[in-house]
Amino acid sequence: MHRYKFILARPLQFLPVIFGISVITFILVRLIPGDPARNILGTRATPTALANIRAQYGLDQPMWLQYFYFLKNLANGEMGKSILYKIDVFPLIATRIEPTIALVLTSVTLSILIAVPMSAIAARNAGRAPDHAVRVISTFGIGFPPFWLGLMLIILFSVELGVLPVSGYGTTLGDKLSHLILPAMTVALSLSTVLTRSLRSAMIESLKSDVATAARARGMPESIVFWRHVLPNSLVPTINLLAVNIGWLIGGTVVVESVFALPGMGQLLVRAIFSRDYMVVQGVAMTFACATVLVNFIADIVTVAVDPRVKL
Amino acid sequence: MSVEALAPSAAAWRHFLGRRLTLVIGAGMLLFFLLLAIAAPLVAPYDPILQNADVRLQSPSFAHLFGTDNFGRDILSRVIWGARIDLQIAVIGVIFPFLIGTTVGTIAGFFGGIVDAVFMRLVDIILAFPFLVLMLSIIAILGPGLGSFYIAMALVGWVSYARLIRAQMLVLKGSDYAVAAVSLGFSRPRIMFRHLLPNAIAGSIVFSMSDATLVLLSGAAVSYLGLGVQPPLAEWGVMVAEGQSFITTAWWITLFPGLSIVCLAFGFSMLGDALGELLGVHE
Amino acid sequence: MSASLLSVRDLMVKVHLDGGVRTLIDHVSLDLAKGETLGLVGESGSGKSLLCRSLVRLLPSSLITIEGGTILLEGRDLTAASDAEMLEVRGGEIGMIFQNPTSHLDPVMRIGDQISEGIRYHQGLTAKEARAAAIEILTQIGFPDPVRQYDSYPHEFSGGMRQRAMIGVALSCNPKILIADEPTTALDVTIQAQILKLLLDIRDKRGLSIILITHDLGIVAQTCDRIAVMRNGKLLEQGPKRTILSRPQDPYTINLINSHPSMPDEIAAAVPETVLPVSSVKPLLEIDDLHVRFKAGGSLFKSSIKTVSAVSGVSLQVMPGETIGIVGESGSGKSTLARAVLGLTPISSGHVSFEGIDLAQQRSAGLAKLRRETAMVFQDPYNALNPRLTIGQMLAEVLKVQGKVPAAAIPERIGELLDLVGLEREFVNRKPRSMSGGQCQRAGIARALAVDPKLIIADECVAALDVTIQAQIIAIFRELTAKMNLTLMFIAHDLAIVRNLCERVVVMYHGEIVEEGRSEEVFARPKHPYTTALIAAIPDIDPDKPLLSSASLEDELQSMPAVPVKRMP
Amino acid sequence: AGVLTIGRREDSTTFDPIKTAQNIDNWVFSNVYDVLIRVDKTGTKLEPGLAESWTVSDDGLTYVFKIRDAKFSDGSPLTAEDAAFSLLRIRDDAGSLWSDSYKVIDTAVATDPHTLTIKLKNPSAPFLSTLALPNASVISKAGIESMGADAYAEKPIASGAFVVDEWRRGDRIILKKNPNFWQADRVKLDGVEWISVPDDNTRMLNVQAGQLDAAIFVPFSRVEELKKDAGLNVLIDPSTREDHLLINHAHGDLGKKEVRQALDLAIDKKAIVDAVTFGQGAVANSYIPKGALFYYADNLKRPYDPEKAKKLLANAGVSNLTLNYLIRAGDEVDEQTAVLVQQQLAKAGITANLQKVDPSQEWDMTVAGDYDISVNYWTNDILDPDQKTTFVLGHDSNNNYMTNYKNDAVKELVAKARLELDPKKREQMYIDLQKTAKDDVNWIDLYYSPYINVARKNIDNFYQNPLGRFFLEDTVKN
Ligand SMILES: Nc1ncnc2c1ncn2[C@@H]1O[C@H](COP(=O)(O)OP(=O)(O)OP(=O)(O)O)[C@@H](O)[C@H]1O
Ligand SMILES: Nc1ncnc2c1ncn2[C@@H]1O[C@H](COP(=O)(O)OP(=O)(O)OP(=O)(O)O)[C@@H](O)[C@H]1O
Ligand SMILES: [Mg+2]
Ligand SMILES: [Mg+2]
Repeated sequence: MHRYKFILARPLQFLPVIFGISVITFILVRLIPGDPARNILGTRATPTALANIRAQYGLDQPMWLQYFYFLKNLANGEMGKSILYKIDVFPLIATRIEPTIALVLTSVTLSILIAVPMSAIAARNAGRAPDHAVRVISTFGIGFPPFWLGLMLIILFSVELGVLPVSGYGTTLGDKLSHLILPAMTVALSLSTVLTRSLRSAMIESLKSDVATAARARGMPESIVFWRHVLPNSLVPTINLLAVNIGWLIGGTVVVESVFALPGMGQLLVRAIFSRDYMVVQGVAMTFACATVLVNFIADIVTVAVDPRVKL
Repeated sequence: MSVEALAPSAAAWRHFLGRRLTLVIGAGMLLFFLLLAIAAPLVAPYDPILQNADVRLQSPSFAHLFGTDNFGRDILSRVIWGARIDLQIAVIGVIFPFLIGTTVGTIAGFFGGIVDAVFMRLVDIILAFPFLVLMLSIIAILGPGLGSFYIAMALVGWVSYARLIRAQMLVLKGSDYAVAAVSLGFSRPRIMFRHLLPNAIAGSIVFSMSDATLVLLSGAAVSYLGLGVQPPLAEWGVMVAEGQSFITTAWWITLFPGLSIVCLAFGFSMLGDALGELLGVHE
Repeated sequence: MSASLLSVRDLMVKVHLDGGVRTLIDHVSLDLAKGETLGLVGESGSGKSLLCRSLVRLLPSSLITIEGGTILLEGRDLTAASDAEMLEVRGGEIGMIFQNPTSHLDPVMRIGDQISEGIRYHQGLTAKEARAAAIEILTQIGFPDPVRQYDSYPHEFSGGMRQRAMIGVALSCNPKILIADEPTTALDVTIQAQILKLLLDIRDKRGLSIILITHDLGIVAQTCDRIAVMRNGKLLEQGPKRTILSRPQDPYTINLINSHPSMPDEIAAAVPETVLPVSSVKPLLEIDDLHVRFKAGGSLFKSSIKTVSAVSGVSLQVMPGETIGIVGESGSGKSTLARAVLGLTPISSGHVSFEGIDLAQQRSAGLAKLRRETAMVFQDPYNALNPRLTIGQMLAEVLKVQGKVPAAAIPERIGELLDLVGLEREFVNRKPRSMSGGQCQRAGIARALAVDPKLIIADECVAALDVTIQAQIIAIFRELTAKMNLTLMFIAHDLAIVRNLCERVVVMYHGEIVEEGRSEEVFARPKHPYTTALIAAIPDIDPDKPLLSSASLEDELQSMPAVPVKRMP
Repeated sequence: AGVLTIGRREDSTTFDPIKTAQNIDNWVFSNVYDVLIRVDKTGTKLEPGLAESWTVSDDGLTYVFKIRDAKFSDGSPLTAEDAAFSLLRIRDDAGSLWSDSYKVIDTAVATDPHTLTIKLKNPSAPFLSTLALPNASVISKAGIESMGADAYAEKPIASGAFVVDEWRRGDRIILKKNPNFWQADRVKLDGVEWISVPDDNTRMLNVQAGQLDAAIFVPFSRVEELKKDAGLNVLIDPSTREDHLLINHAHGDLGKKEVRQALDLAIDKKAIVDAVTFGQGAVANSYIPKGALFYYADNLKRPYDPEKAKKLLANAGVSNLTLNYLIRAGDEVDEQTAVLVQQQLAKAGITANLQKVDPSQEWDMTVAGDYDISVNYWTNDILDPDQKTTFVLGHDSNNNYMTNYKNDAVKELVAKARLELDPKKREQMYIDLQKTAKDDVNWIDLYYSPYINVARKNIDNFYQNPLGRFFLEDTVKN
């Protein structure tokens, strides 16, 4: 099983990435003009109140010292205290992480469920009407801004048809799923088109490949050629594309989260950025980064599992 | 092999259409928007920022083909003027990442070793870095507006190109003609940029077409968060975002700019497909 | 032939392109009897593969269609058969072995499954029965450990084993006719001999009919009953092997036979020893105990980083004006040696000096000199040329960078170079994609000559070409060395070519030089058993000299690993 | 009976009343905590809360409160001790955002369990009003000491109409009826859920689809449409919100009174009310909001007159006035106003360059005086005008609300008005202040706007007083 040996080695490569991200976020958020203390005090800010807050969160310390404390906290498994919410960042993130993960997972599943049949139809009819239809639909899926699409879905499915909840997140599993369908669909409508395009061209390529010819030459009917040879051989490039997109998705769910009022990390992040809640921005960025790294790691494992030739 | 000078058969004709049609549609669409952008002052029926309290929120009519918004501004005129900004967003938002990514990818792929390792870790970091944090931070640091948006796109967008080009370079630098170029005593920059890069770049060119769409959508997302272009400029993403308040009462405010984004995206993706076929690239 | 199993009449295949219609197969008629082996020869692009693909209606593109003629398989016309019927014919009646097993085997499916897939589909067996049957086939085609190898993936096999697996896949459906499309082109001679022998064995055991496509007349001479010669989509002539070989009718066939490298070549024998290695002359190139090692695999957690010794302890002296051949099987380190000599691959230890300058000690000076005075011709003509540059641009660039010719004279010089390699002047504006392999190879040689070098290293520069073109290229080299006092290192794994061209031969095996000497001597009295095996494995065009005749050779092959090429970590 | 679900933009940040200054928190506090003194429904009068009654000494320095029999949600009695503790905590705690407002308290002691005695350092007319601030809510001393401030801030022990049952951060706060509330029989609802739905459209659609009972922050643009929905009631309650255009007096010509007056004349407030608030607002003529204590209805209204504005500018010797107009990004109303004002100013020959920046930074830039003009708004926390007046005209720490407005006579009057205990005299002082401010154009009053909420037809008595307090104890879900 030494093809999977990279599983052991890879985490070491993550460290510099995570470290780099911690430095960049730390510096970046502090470069943003705007003062967290003034922000939470609002119009009633007085100099003493400002000084009070700054002292409480160590914002009056020099930058390097703040970073040092940040690392020290991190080593203790803490990420500091939110200025806005006045609680520790870790538990705060913990309360917000589930909806985001659930959204990403549902969206990805939905995208795959849409992309595979769509691309199969397109590839097997390459150059003919169904192929063109898939292409046009794809462009529509990717061309409309998600917040607009989301609203249209709400109006259609929740207000007009009344079959799905408008927004929010439930408590029971079934409830959660029904709340996730529309947001996931919004994401999937654009994500699946990216996947479809990639899968389609891989499949077309693969349908013309020697592997497919060889299978036909031994009398395999087109369906076997497709599902047993063409599809598996088309997956590898798409897996990587999917991984990159999931990474992108993890960091970019905010629009969908806010349209559908999902209490996830994206919303937390945006509010934290707008109120200069440094610790929370750092915490969320690090969490997103770790998740992205993890997704890529999983994609690598899947790639190795799908394609026996790949060595990492 | 006798070449029979025949009128193209049905099969060949179909093939021609299948292949060139995408090119014609794609290039045609982009050309249309380009002309629209250039001729905006001539073709737009009204001043795009002129407010007119008398005609607020009017549905499409002959006077205002696409209706008016809550200030009584003509949507059609705003869509036409918007083409200027959105084309600019798509082009500039892609060109800088393209140039940076291509250069980095070429260097990393060609030199390999420590240079490559450093650049690729950087790529990893940026890929793992939540795009939104970067985007919002940069916009917050530099102030909302197109400049900040372009800078943010350039800082993030280059990684896709760098990865594409690097992968190609890794393959190409081992190719016989690269070794041949070394053996002929060509300098490194010459080998990199004259011999390898032109062969490596096709995939990136094709990708840049779909990237243009992504850039447009990122712009729209930024507008949704209220950090889009400075008012009262007309930009499609901002128009859709602003028109949201009227989505159930005045659908035309969002629909037309929205459709414009879709059409532009469609043009880019068609052109991308066509280029892909012409250049022999598969995504 | 009496009972014709397959009978093709007036087959027409055309391609519809933007510009018009081209005929690819032009009124071809053929017959194949039961148990017969038909050799289909012809130059590249003559339509051999297309003809065979038409038989099973697997044309490479929807633009290529069968436009006339009949294909009768046991009386049934395949051109009129339904798609469903064709599914039965493919694999079940006619099996295909493809030239390039690497691309035709599914890389993500186990070898055994690829074989049993056909069995299950055509014979309706259960998964378990099919597995047993597949293992049986694996045994038949000479896999030493079929039960284990059933679960291997193609990339875990050597080229030879992959080709065997490909044969296994074709056999899985138990066909009556086997079409083998250049099944050995990618393999080196020793392996080629094994595969051909396997095919013949299977034919005898199963009573198969075989259509063997090749451009090597030697192979045909050794294996076939009848020969058909194709050119430009037309069947030039066909008939029993001996008739064709001894009394060819068509001028093309005559040319083909005459240019076969196994034919003793008068000119080669007549080559006068132009430069006598007099002791006073200093060697142009001196290689002393050269080692090149590559890292193979190895990771953070693997303590032992394995290395592959591609070249181990090679010492060689090359005199000015000499033509030296380097032979050896695939993977024996020939290319690596060439690249190391030219400073294109780092040297692990040892010395290379060119005209007295040691590359290790005076690296920059040495490299600068090498770049100006040596040139290399690459194995793969297409990949060695930048696809984006025209031949003219390419040559102009070399001339400009080298700076030996004044800028004004460059166009003139380009013309001369093209003349020299026998390309017409209009090729200045052509790009590699629009040129044939032979033309590309000539362009590659022209590029090497543009450097105006003292030493040219030609790395297997004819391996990918068909014999007629091979002969032309060798003629060019012969002319050039004679005219320009060039020193030539000619790398090949094909001894026959080297025998024709070179004065001196160096035989490499596993990175070492196992034998070295004057050509006639080495060929007449090979000392090392490996050299003997190499020579014996050349398929002779004389059908009476049977393939792999000597029993001792069989032993020799057995004692060697099937394919020593890839030493996987 | 039933649980009322209310959609709002954002989730709360904390339940520790002294650690927040955001409406989003305060509006929930009002129904979870109780205060000593409440503001009535009209937002103009104080009424007893936990303090049943109170007396003020003649020198205005000593206040004695009689604390009523009330209990905390855990059943423990609420005493004067708790009240004293709460006031001292907001004054002294390091985490308190409000300490400055309560520095006037010298001592606060529980003379007995039902008597709270407060001594002030100096007389203060607005003092009683500040006790109505939700941030000065009475918290359980025993509770916070045993739980610790952090846990308390998560799920407080309080004495309001409802108790925090569950807080799903980012999503909703679930409140249930507090049986120990001293007015428990007044409460009809079983519970309340404050649900965060950031997107305006989604929030409205939720109510329209019947998935929420009510929603607050209805955009102006949606009012007409929602009114047409037979299932909904659009609730327009007066507020103390006043939108104004800040002018940076320290920047060049803006220091000249004529120039500021010209600006005021050049801005058509009615047009803004029409286009931006869709007629929901009312043109403002004073910094004190209409309906609030001491509002001077007859204050000068400068009519829209771009020509006169031009003349004024010419008289002041100012030509080609170019202004940097700072806008808060993401605030739709702000952006719309800017677009409109820009066009209006242009008519008077004034160029406004719009500069949109992120809200937090906008705030910083305004404080730093890094702007020429910028729209801002204020909502009163307490009913007394002193707080706002001090910030805006009293030469307080923020340079008169970032305008750098300087008028020493005004400054003195503000200080005097704070100490004046006679309501009649006080009113006259504030009228004078309003007149002077208008004449000086400390800023430009734009419009007053109401709170706009929406509720389904089966919801009764869902309203806000002008200070933002929801009276959920009276709300009924049928
Ligand atoms: N997909 C295609 N489209 C157009 N022309 C094609 C296509 N495939 C093959 N041809 C043409 O058909 C002719 C016959 O090709 P074929 O592959 O049969 O040659 P071959 O004799 O097998 O050559 P080789 O020895 O190189 O394999 C060639 O001229 C080739 O250019
Ligand atoms: N870059 C490399 N990294 C690792 N191993 C290599 C590399 N290049 C060559 N090798 C190994 O070195 C050995 C010699 O290779 P080389 O290419 O010199 O053989 P060759 O004699 O030219 O073979 P062929 O006839 O197939 O061209 C082979 O085992 C090969 O796998
Ligand atoms: Mg062929
Ligand atoms: Mg080689």
